[in-house]
Amino acid sequence: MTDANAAEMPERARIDRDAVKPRGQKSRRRGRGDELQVPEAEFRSYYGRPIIKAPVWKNPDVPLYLFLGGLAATSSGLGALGGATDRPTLRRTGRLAAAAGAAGGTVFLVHDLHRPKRFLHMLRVFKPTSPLSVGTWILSPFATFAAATAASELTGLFRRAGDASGAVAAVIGPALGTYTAVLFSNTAVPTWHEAHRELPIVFAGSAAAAGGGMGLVGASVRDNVPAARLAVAGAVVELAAGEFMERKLGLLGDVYQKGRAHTLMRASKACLAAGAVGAVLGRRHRWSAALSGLALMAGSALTRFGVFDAGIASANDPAHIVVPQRERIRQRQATTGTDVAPPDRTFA
Amino acid sequence: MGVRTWLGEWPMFRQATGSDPLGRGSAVQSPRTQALGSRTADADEVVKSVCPYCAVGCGQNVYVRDGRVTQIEGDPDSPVSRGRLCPKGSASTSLVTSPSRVTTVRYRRPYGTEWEDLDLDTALDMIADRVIDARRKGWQDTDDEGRVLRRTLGFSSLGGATLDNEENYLIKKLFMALGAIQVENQARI
Amino acid sequence: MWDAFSGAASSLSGPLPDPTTDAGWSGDHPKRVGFFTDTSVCIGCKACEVACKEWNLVPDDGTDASDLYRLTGMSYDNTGDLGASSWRHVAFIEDVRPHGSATAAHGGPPSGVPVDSLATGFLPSGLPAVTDGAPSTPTLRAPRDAATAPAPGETVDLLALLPDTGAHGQQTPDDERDVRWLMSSDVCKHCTHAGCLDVCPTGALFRTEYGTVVVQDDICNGCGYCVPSCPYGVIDVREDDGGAHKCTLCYDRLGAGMEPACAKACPTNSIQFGDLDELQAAADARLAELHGRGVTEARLYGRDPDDGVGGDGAFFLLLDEPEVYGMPPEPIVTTRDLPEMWRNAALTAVGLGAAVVAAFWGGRK
Amino acid sequence: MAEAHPVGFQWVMEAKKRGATIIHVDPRFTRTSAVADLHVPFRAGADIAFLGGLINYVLSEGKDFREYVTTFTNAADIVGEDFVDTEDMAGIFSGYNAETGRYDPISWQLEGVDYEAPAAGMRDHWEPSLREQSEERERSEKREHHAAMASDTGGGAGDAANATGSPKRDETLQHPRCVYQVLKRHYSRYTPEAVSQVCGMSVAEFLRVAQAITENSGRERTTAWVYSVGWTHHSVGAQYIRGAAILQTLLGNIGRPGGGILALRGHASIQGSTDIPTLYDLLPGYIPMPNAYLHTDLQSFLDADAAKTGFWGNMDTYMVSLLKAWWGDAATAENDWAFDYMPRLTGDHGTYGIVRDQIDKLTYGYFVVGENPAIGHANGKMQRLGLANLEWLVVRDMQMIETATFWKDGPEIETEEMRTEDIGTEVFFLPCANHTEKSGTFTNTQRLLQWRREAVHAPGDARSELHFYFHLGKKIREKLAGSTDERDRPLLDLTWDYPTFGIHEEPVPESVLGEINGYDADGNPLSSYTQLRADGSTTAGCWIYTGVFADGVNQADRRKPGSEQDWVAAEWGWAWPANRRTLYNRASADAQGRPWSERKAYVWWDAEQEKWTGHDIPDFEATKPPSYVPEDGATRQDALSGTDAFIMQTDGKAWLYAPAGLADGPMPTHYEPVESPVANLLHEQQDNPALERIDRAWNRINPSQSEVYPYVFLTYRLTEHHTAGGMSRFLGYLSELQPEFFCEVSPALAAERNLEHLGWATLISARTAIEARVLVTERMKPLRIGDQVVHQIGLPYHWGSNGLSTGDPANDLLGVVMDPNVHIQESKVATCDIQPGRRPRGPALLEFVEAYRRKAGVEPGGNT
Repeated sequence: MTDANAAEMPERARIDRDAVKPRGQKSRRRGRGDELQVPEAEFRSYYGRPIIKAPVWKNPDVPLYLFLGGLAATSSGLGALGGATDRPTLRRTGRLAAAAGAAGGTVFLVHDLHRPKRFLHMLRVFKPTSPLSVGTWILSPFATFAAATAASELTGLFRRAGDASGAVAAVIGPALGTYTAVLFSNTAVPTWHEAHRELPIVFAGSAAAAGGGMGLVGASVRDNVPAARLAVAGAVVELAAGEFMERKLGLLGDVYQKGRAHTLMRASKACLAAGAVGAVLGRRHRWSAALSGLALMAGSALTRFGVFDAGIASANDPAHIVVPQRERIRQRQATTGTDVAPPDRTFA
Repeated sequence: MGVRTWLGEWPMFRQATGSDPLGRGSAVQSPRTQALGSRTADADEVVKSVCPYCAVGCGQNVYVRDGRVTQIEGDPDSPVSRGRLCPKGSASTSLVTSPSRVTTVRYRRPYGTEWEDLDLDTALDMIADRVIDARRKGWQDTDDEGRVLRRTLGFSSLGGATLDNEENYLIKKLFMALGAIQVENQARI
Repeated sequence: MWDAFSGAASSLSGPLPDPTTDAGWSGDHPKRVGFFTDTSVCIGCKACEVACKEWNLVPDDGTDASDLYRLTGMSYDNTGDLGASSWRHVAFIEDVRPHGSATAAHGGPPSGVPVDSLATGFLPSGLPAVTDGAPSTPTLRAPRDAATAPAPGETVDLLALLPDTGAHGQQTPDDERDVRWLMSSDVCKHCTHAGCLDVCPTGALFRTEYGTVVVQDDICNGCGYCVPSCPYGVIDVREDDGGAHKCTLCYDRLGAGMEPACAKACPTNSIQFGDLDELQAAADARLAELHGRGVTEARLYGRDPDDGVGGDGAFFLLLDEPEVYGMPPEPIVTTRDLPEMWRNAALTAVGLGAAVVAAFWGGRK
Repeated sequence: MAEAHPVGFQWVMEAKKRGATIIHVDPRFTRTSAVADLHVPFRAGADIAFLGGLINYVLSEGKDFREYVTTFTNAADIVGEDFVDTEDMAGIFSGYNAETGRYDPISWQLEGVDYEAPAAGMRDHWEPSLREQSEERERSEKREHHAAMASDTGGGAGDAANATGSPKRDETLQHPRCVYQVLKRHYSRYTPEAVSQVCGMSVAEFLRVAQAITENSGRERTTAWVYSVGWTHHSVGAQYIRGAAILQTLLGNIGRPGGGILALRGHASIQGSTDIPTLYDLLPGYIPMPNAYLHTDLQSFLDADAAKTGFWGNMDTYMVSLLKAWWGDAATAENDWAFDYMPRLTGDHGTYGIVRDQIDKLTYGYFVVGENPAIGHANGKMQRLGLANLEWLVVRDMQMIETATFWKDGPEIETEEMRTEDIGTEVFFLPCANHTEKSGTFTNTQRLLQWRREAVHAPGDARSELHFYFHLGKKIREKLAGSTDERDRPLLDLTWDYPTFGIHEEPVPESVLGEINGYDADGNPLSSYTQLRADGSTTAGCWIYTGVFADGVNQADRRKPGSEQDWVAAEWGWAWPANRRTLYNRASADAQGRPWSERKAYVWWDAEQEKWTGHDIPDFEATKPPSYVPEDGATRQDALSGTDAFIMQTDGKAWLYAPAGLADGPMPTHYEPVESPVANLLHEQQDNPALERIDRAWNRINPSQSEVYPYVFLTYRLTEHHTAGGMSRFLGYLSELQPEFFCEVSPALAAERNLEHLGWATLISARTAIEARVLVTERMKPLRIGDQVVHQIGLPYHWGSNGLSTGDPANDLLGVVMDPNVHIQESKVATCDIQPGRRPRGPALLEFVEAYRRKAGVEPGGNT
């Protein structure tokens, strides 16, 4: 017997549907049209309820933080190198975007806290086991240097110092762009955790697309080549890595095939593809470049929202926990030749 | 607070200098946590009691601080219960400190639509008058055949299974003296 | 600090004999304590839930007021799961099996009485032989007219539904199935490798000198990272105060030499508290005893120090698969893969930096 | 037991751990079933068929503990020739009067026994003057009084009190009319197949139980039976217990460790409120209330109700000591120890009779103390109608319970049967102190008195009952002071001068317990009821509690930790009588006083010291040797031999056959519940021919085997709540655990009635209709009864309109029919219909219920 076998246990199957209180949904009971993601494989569960707790991270705070962090990460590099290669509009755009992204990201990060007044408690410790702690120690100096650089850029004061701090921010930037992948994968959320090899690449691509996209929006046609290159490369990487991730996830990838995550990811892919094509074809025109940049940024942001939503859905699906773990047990037993399957499983 | 003290209490400093580099335990313990103690440790008194719910008669320890019950839990000494309590017994603290508990006299006059306040002594006096009146109205000296009854059917009482033996005793004694035979409790329900 | 991180792989996963010392407590710290919850003697009374709330002043559960006093329909479980305001959760599983598959723990025959002899072996003298207790097939009365049958839902006009004669009795008893009612009091596992603790960016979550994992409410800033990092779905953030909350194994009571409130209240000693090594020995003995009695479905969960979380400080004797109780069958602490994640992220960061640089390759076009 | 007494259940789990077999026989699969070795589902109300089947199994297989049976029971007694069994009378015993609906038990008597005065339950026959009374009402009242004597709430004095002479015996148990053979014949039709048909369990399940209990009874092993109101809430309830008593006596499981028939009582001191009875028919210590017809003076009272032999032979000392405790110096030998101060009974004044009188405005005032009848009692409408027709009502509670607010928000307000403005009842709600705010004793379910100490002061106007009744009494006495009216003498002469303490002048509870314990002439606390005298030199407010203040020490406050004592734990609290933990424990030793086995040694005769000794305090005269044979004409306990272990009985024997004391037959017989979906398959007589009814418009009864009310329902408690909810529905931590009223139905019934899990269902009886959430569960099983399928519906009864967790009261669905012995209602089984959806609101509900009644052919209902 399995709980998924509705024919055998009609009333329990009904409980499965009704009793779940998935996070992120207002209504207490799921409607008929919003069935649990019960996979093909049979599995048992406790009334179909989630086994792990879905993140309590706020939406849109956290996806936006991820997006802004990515944006800032690559923008800082574009700003620094734009300055070094005499691309003033790219420099300016990059520096301001890095600072704004870092500042905005920090605001969202603090707002996401359920006790925001205690943000500074983050600075009590440095814990390498905690991506959020590490991230805090990445974001804090980055934001500081990026802000200083932007201040210099805006005021025109302390240019040399501004350049130096911009360079430091640019060096830190990539870490800011990829650590967020660890933030997600270092959880028990199956769809996130099992993507821990691909997710940094997806997020790096997304960061590149966002930063590059921003560059396309802000920089002049004269200055926007690196931005376009970065954006297109980012979009391609993001699309490819994302596709690879979804496939490799197998059963766990089903959250990208349905529901809101599916919609978001489809929109993201469309934006990225359109933006990339636009950037290649329309870079030379200010408006088309800007539009392409916006599309790329939107694509990047939508990826973050999509991945976020996929994680929520994955956490709420007990099959995501039970089926892979059962499979792991089965495989281990197959290899070790031991059968410790409890005798009651056969007829239970 | 001196800088050294401040620094010494900064967990990150303790991480770096102490035995807990990953900041998992001793380094990150807060002063408040360090000072944490049991709520019952500072009780003025631990009073021996018995659970008021079912008839198993589980032993309870009632912890009192400043004249208030701060915790009730099982009495491990009790050979009946060995310190254990069921969910109801475990909710005893809530029972005795319930915010919805009524602690003043409420009065509803005949045909009234709302509760009114009433002084306890006045209430007792009014009830005494009503008892005397109902006793008189329901009095029977003899039955039709002249057999002695010396009783009243004017009023009755229900309850006792949740009360103390001493309380039941006073109820029964008083009602018998009043000639009121209609005394009943949950034991017949 | 990095050395400890990268060098001591055992402090992220795998067996770890003394997580307390690993967390920086000096060698003379108390022995690691925990819970052994023997669900084979659990009667589902929920004293643990109430005793826990009374002691820890945990509020009534429920995410909003309308939720508080509603049935869930999950047997007698109206708590649902562990959470910020439910640090103990008693699961109720109504399990139905084909008749005859029962074992001793499942309402089977009293020990020493073979089922076969009960069914056919004994007959009081002078009685005709009986081989089956089932009486003759019930007489079915006229079935109810389907057209007049009420539809499910909140019908108010019940006058129209006055029963026709013989409206009942059409359903036959189902003698072919046995019922088993499993109950289990779930709690925070106080993992050897605690995901919640390791991901906490503030140090609010920490390992105590007793080897338990506790949230310091004065530190927690409600970042919520611990919530999805728990492979068991234990810890959660409470909406009203924004803090993360879970079982403390009554940290405040331990210091005073008291056992945790739930274990103390538990009427049948299903929840046992003590030094972890002693509990493990007791659990092994109990398992052997049950297996000896033919309760072959008994198994320990969270007992094995080689498991994905390095063994639990609170472990269980279960009578079915863990997932039936709402627990993951084989959880692995997420931080086991953290070194690889950091490597991947670092490499990707380098790649990202390189990509930014490469974007400027070739100068102006 | 795991459901309603979880902490007590730890001892069952301990026993299981040591290898005991746990069997749970219950219509529902409960938390107890979940950990039992065997759950036997069966039909509510079929218990006597089941118990009778076990008795038949024991007797037909010769599995009884023969030496125990011949030593300690009346198995060898010869039943008189006049007795006709149900076997030969279509399910009715001899002596039944169809016109009056009651039994004349004279034909049930044993051969060779002369009766010089009537025993309880037989007075109708023996009182010529009473027999001449022909008015129906009076006869009925008398019968009710006699029946009350046999109450399981009472059951002490008066049970066949006055048999003299020895019955003829056949120690070989072969005489066709000896009790053993009579019993065997009576139960011969209770075959495993019959049990299976009536109860709905399989033959295999039944035999499994039969085998388990017989294999686990005897010298080396014992079996215990545990019951609660699942056995008492029936129209044949007293006979259920009798059935278990017969079985346990046959198996030698009474008076022995690990044996017994254990009543699990449901309230902290419900045992105490029976011992010191707030019950109309008893005086403290199970002394019957004086009856106007029988008791003109103390002597006639003792003649009628005190036994000549056995310990009830000392009832004169108990009674005089009680009268001295109450009226002190005003009770003198000259005035018959103030016996005439006592009011007299003439009939049933049980709670349902009282409520009937309230509705008829025959009684005016009502104190409701720590009870919530509007929710907790059967037929809630009847209860609330009673409340609404009072002049005044005093409710003492901690929370605003439904009984106090019926005039405002009761169900009858919603249906517009009553209007608040029309209800004349004056209501006083007085807050009361809780268990931590007063000192006193509870008596638990094992007769153990435990003293609680006051921890804090009660808040606001909250006071203890001790305070309230003491000061109410004082006030009334003040108001009547100087009265010359004879009727006020008992009140003014009453000993009512307890010392007080504190600003609220709280009576000192120890002083009350001291009075209950009793004093000698010098004012020293007595140590044993054997010290009581009938000459006025001693006092005792409740003779069975004498000894609780032995040596001037509050024995109930003893708290020597269990870990520092043996398993009997005799130094924790104090158990009545005389701190004995197991009653009739003389039976734990054989005729010679040797333990039946080493394993089961409990109390035994120490030949060297020439006294009884053991783990417990022997429930026997300490120095009476096993060889003691009474002289002819001996009285009181001296008339009992050294093997007469059942010392409260006139013959010292455990009764397999009860020649007196019960209003509905000498042996338990299976009758269907009044509301049953099936015909009685064992006897022609459908239901208890002697049961009691209240035939009123507000108490309509569903016809038996009605197609309109086709389903059985039963009411019960959940672990998470307490009775009518006053102590649980108002607490968040408990309410959230069982937040809504629900009904439990099987998947088959759900399919039959289109009930949806978690949806609403409406349940309908001839009384009313209520709504509940539906829990569809495999734990409820349809049963085959004969050729029918019977569906059972489970209804926890905790809910009402007040508190945090609310719902319709399940008890509103019940009608009231009563057991004739104890006037307890049949609330553990009744019939109803169930339909999906919510019930009609307002006056439509009344129409709806009336339409059902019409369809079922029930007389119209109403409020009068």
